[in-house]
Amino acid sequence: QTTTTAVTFDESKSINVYTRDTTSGTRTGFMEGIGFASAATSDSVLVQGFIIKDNTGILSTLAIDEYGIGYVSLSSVNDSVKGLNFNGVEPTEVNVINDTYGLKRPFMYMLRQDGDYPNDTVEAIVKAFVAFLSSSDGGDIINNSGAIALPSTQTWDQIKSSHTVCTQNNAAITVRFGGSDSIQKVAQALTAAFMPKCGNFIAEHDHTGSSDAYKRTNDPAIKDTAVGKDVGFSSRFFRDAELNVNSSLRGQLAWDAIVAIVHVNNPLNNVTAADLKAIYEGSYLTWAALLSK
Amino acid sequence: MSKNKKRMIKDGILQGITYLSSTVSLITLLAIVLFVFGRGYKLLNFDLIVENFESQGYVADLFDDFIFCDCPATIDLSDDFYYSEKWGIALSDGTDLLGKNIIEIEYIHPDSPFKMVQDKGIGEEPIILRTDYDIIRIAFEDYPTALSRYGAKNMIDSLNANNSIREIEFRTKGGGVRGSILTTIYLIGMTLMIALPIGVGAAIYLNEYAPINRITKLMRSLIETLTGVPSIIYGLMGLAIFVPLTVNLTSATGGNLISGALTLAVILMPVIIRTTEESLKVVPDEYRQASLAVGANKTQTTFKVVLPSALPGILTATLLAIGRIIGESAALVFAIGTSIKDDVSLTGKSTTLAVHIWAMMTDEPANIELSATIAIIIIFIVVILNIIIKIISSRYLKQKMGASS
Amino acid sequence: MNCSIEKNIIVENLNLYYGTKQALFNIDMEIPRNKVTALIGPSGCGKSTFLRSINRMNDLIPKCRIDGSITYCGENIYGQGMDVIDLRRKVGMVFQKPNPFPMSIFENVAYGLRCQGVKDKIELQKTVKKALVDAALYDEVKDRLKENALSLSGGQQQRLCIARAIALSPDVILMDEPTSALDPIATAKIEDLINELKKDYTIIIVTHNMQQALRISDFTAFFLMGELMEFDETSKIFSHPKHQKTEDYITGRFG
Amino acid sequence: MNCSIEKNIIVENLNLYYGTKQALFNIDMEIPRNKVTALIGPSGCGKSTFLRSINRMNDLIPKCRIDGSITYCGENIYGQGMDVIDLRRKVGMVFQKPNPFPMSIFENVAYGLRCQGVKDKIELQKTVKKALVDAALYDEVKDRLKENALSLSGGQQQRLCIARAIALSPDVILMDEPTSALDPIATAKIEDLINELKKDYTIIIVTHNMQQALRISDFTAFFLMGELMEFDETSKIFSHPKHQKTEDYITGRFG
Amino acid sequence: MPDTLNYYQKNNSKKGLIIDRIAKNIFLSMAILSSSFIIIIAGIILVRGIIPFTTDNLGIGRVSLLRFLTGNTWLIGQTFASNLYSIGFIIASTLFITILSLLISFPVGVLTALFIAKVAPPSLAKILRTVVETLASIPSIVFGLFGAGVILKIVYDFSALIGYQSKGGNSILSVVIVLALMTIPTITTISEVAIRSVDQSIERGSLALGASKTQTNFKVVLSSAKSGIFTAAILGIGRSLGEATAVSLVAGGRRSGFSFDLLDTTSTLTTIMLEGLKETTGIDYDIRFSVGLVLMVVILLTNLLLNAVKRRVGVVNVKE
Amino acid sequence: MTYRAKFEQELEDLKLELIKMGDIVISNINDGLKSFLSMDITLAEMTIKKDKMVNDYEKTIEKKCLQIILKEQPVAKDLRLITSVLKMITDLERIGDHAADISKMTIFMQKSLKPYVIPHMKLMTEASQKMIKKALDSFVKQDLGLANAVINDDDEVDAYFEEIKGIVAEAIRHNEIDADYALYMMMVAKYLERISDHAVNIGEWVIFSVLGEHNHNVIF
Amino acid sequence: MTYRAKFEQELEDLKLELIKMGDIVISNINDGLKSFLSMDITLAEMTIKKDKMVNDYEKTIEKKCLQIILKEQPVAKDLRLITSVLKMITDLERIGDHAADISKMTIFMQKSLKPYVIPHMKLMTEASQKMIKKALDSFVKQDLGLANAVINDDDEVDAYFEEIKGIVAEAIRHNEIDADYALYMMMVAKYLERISDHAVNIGEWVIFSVLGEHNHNVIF
Repeated sequence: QTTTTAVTFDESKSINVYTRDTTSGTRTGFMEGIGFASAATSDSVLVQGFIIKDNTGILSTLAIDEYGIGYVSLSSVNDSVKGLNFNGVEPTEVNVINDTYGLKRPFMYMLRQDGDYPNDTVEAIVKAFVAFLSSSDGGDIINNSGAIALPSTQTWDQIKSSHTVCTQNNAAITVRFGGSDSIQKVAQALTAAFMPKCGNFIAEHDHTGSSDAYKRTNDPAIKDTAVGKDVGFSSRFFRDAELNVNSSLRGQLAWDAIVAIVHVNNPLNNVTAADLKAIYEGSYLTWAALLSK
Repeated sequence: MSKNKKRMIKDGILQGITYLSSTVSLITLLAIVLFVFGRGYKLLNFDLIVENFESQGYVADLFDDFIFCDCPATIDLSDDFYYSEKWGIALSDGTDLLGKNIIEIEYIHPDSPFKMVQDKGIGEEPIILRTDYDIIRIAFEDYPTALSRYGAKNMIDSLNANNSIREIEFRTKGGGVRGSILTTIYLIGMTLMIALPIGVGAAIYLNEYAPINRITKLMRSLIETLTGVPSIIYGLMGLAIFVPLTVNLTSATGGNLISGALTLAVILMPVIIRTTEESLKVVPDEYRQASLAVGANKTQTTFKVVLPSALPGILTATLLAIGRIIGESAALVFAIGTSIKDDVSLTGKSTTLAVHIWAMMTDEPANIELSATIAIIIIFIVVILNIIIKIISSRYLKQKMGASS
Repeated sequence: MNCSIEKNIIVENLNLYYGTKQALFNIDMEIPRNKVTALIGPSGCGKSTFLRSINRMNDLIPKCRIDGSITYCGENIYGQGMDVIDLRRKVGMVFQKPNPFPMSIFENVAYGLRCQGVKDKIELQKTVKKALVDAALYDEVKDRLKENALSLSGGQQQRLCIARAIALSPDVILMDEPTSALDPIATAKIEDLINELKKDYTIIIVTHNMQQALRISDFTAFFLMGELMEFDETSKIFSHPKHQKTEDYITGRFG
Repeated sequence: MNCSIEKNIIVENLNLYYGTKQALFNIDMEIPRNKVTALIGPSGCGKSTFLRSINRMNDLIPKCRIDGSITYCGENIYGQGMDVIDLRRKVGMVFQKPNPFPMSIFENVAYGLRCQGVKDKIELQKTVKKALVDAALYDEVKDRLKENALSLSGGQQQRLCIARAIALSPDVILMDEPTSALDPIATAKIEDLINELKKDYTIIIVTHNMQQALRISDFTAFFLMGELMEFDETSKIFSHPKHQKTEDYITGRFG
Repeated sequence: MPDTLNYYQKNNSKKGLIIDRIAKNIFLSMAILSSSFIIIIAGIILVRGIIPFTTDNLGIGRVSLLRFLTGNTWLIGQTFASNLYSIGFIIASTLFITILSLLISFPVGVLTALFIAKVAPPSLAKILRTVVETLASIPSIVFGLFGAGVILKIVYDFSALIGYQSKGGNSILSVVIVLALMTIPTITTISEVAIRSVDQSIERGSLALGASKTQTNFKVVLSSAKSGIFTAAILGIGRSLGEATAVSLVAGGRRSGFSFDLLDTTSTLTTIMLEGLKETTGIDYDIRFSVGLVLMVVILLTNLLLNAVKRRVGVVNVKE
Repeated sequence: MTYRAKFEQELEDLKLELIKMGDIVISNINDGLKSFLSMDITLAEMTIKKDKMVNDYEKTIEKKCLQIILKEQPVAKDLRLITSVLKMITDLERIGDHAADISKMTIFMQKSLKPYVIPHMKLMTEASQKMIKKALDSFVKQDLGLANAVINDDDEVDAYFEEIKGIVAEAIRHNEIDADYALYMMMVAKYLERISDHAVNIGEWVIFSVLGEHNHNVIF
Repeated sequence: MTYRAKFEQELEDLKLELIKMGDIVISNINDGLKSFLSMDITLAEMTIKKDKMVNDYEKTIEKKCLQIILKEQPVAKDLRLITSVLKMITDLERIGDHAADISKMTIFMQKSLKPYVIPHMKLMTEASQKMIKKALDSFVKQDLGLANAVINDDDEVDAYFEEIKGIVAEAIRHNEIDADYALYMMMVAKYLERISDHAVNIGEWVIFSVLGEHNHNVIF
């Protein structure tokens, strides 16, 4: 297959640049990762004629468009497209964990202020959940969901004794999770795994975007409304405006690698951050410009 | 005669064009159905409809006094299955209804230590591990956890490499659309309860009572304009009016079934009004005059003569409305939300089938297969509805012709 | 509304307007009791409009306004205290196109009674039967009272409509070209029926067919352009019309 | 289809079925040229069905099947080589309800010609004018040929429909109760028109109205239950009918 | 018996009139309720939609209405940090797309309707009618799925064939095709009703004049049904203008520049609204209401225009 | 089943009135001749008065016929029937006139004149009366044979007339009779002959009402 | 504007035929009397033959009237007109018969008889003819005054008859006249008197056709 594709690929074609829209955490992670942070929230710095698609759209279009380039999170990459090495490093979990693969974004969580929960049990469960996140059992679940867990040493079994709330029946307790929808899958898997471990509490997921991680847990205007959350997730580092929360109430639970992808026919295998920036800002307009380099 | 021939050719061409045009619809439907089936047939099974979306997760441990099985399987196992004689369990790779890779339990030997495991949750009850569960992970002491994403072979290998396990996490199959179906049904019922009386009432007013003046004309055009409003804007309206309204009046905390039903009711209003009005218009004026002329009052006339005659039309309106409810997504995303729920309550969030698709499509990564599968279900329901409409109207026609003799 | 025998329908200086358009001009007329009065005239002459003003079916037409009075049983039917529904019960109506309701034959006749609140089954059955007998329809339908009325032939349907009106024991029956949709045989039956009915009812009939007016009516009113040109005994109208216009109309010449 | 003057419409042993139901039985008839032939009979007697079989309008009814032959200009119109469209051009038709197309008066009359492929403007205008003149409508509409035909009165619409048929210079004009929807004055005009037209056309007219048949027709055919009971000169039919059934029907008695 | 009747009559008719009045008022209130929703919707959209133009948007500054309506870049600057919003080019492309899709769907839809109502043998018509009705009730999201999965590929391959490098098929053409496919059933269903309700007598009149079936269909039936057909077109346009999800999957999210290149990416008013709607506050959220407002105005104006045309076309059609 | 019940009734009534009219006419002929032969002026005056009734009947029947034509638009045999009635009553009325004429002659005649009895006169009268009866009978029964018989019977009456004429001429020649009386006698005979002619007319109208033929000419 | 053009035409035709019939009848009376007075058998025979034409006219007009009644359902004055025509032709035909009767008398009379000239006969004939003309004229013009004049003119004719009767009786008494001839003469006079009676009838039918009254009885 590769031989035939090499023949059909026409380097003189211009590069079709696919991107997510400015509300996407993936876009922020990607743009920041390639050193083009201004493009995270602005379309106007991007190359002319870029194409905005959602995650699915980028994947499905790049299965069609031989001359396109886009990016998705590592967990979404499948055989229909070709994932590119970044700065020479292959996008694999191992490489993410050992920090050699540089194009990644963090999965963050944020909690409410202590004592600002609907009740103490909820607070206790939330605390236990955070502890679970850093356990190897939590890590297993994160990895199983396609993200890359941070290294951990302890199992839940080892720390559960300090969370007595989990020994009681919590079936009547609802804990509200929200924030980034990129993390929803992971978060759901985590709560699903944690529920039987902690008295079968009920996890209610309502993920609306990274910026809601802060807003719905700590923004005084919103946190106590119906959309208030007990745990908020963010698929990017918290911004300055969001950092007025005590550091003990926020943290990272995982990494999510972002992979630049091209059509399977594309001879390109490796890109650098500079390449990608050049493509996205419009310095390279054709594949020849990139490949001939 | 050549004039005739010329005309025949012209006629033939024109007629050909109509044939051609109608094939467009046919091809489109075929293509869509093929596409949807092609993508979704794999997941199409009865489980999908009856299963919960949320799976019930379990964490368990082996009983302390377990004994290795060390036994060959008592039945023939498929080549795709991985069997551990040591543990007496066979696993295989599969995908769940959401299209994710999972490890399915295919066979447990009666003597297997996995036959019965000990719940690690609050109770320490024994749980019988059944073949319709799938395993998320098996953790060991000082050995990499076997995760479902690494596949069944890896898990069997890990098991074989260990003599004990720390915990096993498994779950019931999830991903079913039972909850969404339920929501859809609830929503249909509630929406119709709200929209039908109001819509039919408004149609009755406009057709039977309204004076011919500018106000009536205005009302009509206002309702007419409602038809042209994109559903996304209805959604915004639902979010801005009905959600706060229901949150204030009920125990709801956000988008909920009631606000969804209210929003849909508004969307359906023009459809119901127009269809009803059309069927009212068809009711011959003679009936009204005849009724009034025998001294019936207007209300009696409306309810005893006009409405029964317009019933098939109203029924058609209802079924059209049901079709629209089933198909609506954009508005409901805002009015009910996109959380897929198994326990449907009037004041809670949940999704209809169409929103379920939407939710699946906006997942990362999108689950096109399941979306397609649900689309199949929707198309199926829609076809059934259309058939019912046909049957009703033809039945009614027969009745009207007085075929009873 | 108790109606003494001597009183008739008295129309005095009736003017009727549709919006700004005047449709009837200064109609004065006394309609005799238990006679057949035919209203004739060219299309659009106002004869149907006039007929409908007698049981206030014109009320249904928006912007229809009336001047003058129609006195029925001593009461002005356009007066304040007039109960329209009551009036319509006493002044029945049969329309051009047979318009049975899409229900059973029995229910069609019982409809008016039910609307009056009659619930007693035996009473209903008795009244329905009598009405059907009086409308000369009973023998033809007695075995299929439960069948849909729409399965009847046109002529039967029209007689059913007459039965429906009769069932309320009205005083006056208005007929708006009741046979124009029927074939000659069905028409003959209806005409025979009208001849029977006039013993008990005051009948006012609009007809396009002058021979029909001749055959069945005792009095004839000729309308032209909203005016009552002439009103007299039928035989007089058709032998010695007073107005040239009447003569031109009845002899088939015009204008 | 070139039609020599001597030949008529000859109906031989015609049987017509709707599905399994036979609607016409063994009709034999020779319809004379340039005369008005009226078809009368009670509702459902088959007269309209017969009329429609002459220009094959019955073709439009599914499951309608025909036995026997109708020979027009020496050709069996149900034969193999018959061009139905040509036939309908030569055998025009006017319907019960005036049915002008929702276009201008001019276009209504020009329609058939345009369908024939006539494009020459002057020719169109000439033919349209002539047709309107012949249909005694030209004077009434000449100033508003561009107006919608639906703005005409019922009688005018019907004459327009006749003009529409005439424009194709047909040979035969079939009329299916052409005046049953019209008032007496409009009816009289149409009847006068028919009297004029019969000089140039063979006219076959279905009518409910026996007096109309008497007034305008030269020959009358009486149909009963799908059979042709009697066919003779109109004056004979109405003075000395041969069959008791005919007599009963024309004298208003029946059965 | 007459006595009982009189009794009922006295009581019931008076009661009946009161019931009449009550019933009328109930129905009236329902009609008022139904007709008031559009005002409510318009009100909300208006109130929210004018915020970006009337407030300083938390310090970012007011959005210029003129620039908003005429400019050709959606957003210059950063999300949540700029007031330089413009949708002029989007309005243009939206209208362009709508017209193009109507150019396809209208003839195809009407001819299909004609085929079903008049041309096809009854059994085939029945099947096709079911097909069309089914198509009409397929959720737009499924059309979106289909568009993304099939039409994009077709358009991409097609443009490759003609030597044009399309952007993965994301293009005006794809949008037009998807919209056309979606509106065909709408137009067909309504047109078919209109065509079927054409008085048979008119049709027979034409046939009796020696017009062929086809001539009758095209010259008389269609022109008699034109009012209904026009309604179909209006509804079709409405559906085109209002469709969001399906379009967004094939549009390509163009952010700047008027472009009427069929194979270039595009945006419509609805797709721009759909993006980023998860945000709940701030100018970037409110501006979408402004877009919604524009969309409603566009729909309203189109309707007014088309209705005016319909009235004119509906009266007479004269060719001489 | 029969429809147009009212119409049928009207036709029956018409026939009945015609018979009644005929009866009066016949009795008037009788009385007229009796008054002449017996020179009974009182009877003559009564007969003349009774002729008014005949005239009234004529008007009534005429009126009814016209009303039926007006209202019921009769065709075929119904129209023939009414037309023939319309014609027959003219004949009947004329017969009545003749009966009155005979009576008038009784009055005009001077009492002084000597009667000259001819038995044929009585026979002739009887024959005429029979003809009228037969004619009306044939109408009610619509019996062609009877109607034709009436027409043939005319010869008998004509023969009587010739005989009487001969007898009277002879009598004049022999001066056996007053010239005046002879003239009167002749005129009475002529009246009777006329009466039989009218009876023939009635018979002919009966034939018309059945066949539509009048004097062998098809007129309807 | 006038509709029912055909009907109008038919009515006009009908009137025309009636006039034609009347013309023939009048000329027949003339010829009849002439033949009688001059004993011109050839003329008499011709006149009798011409009476056939009158009969034919009667049938034709009768037929037409019935056709019009059948086809056009006339009402009001139209119906009166046709009815009166239907009646008038009977009178005209009868007049024609009398003209023929007079001619027949010429033939029956033996040539041997000696004519007895009475100038009144001629005058009477002229008066009768005038009456007929006037009557028909009044019909065409629908002129009541003229019609009434006809009725009054009858007295003149009657007076002639009485005079003739007196003269003839006197002549018989004085044996100035053959008895046979006298009888014939009287009969001719009677015929003429009858003719004028029929003319009166026609006048009366004209009055009917205008007023619907016949002999002061409203019959339509």
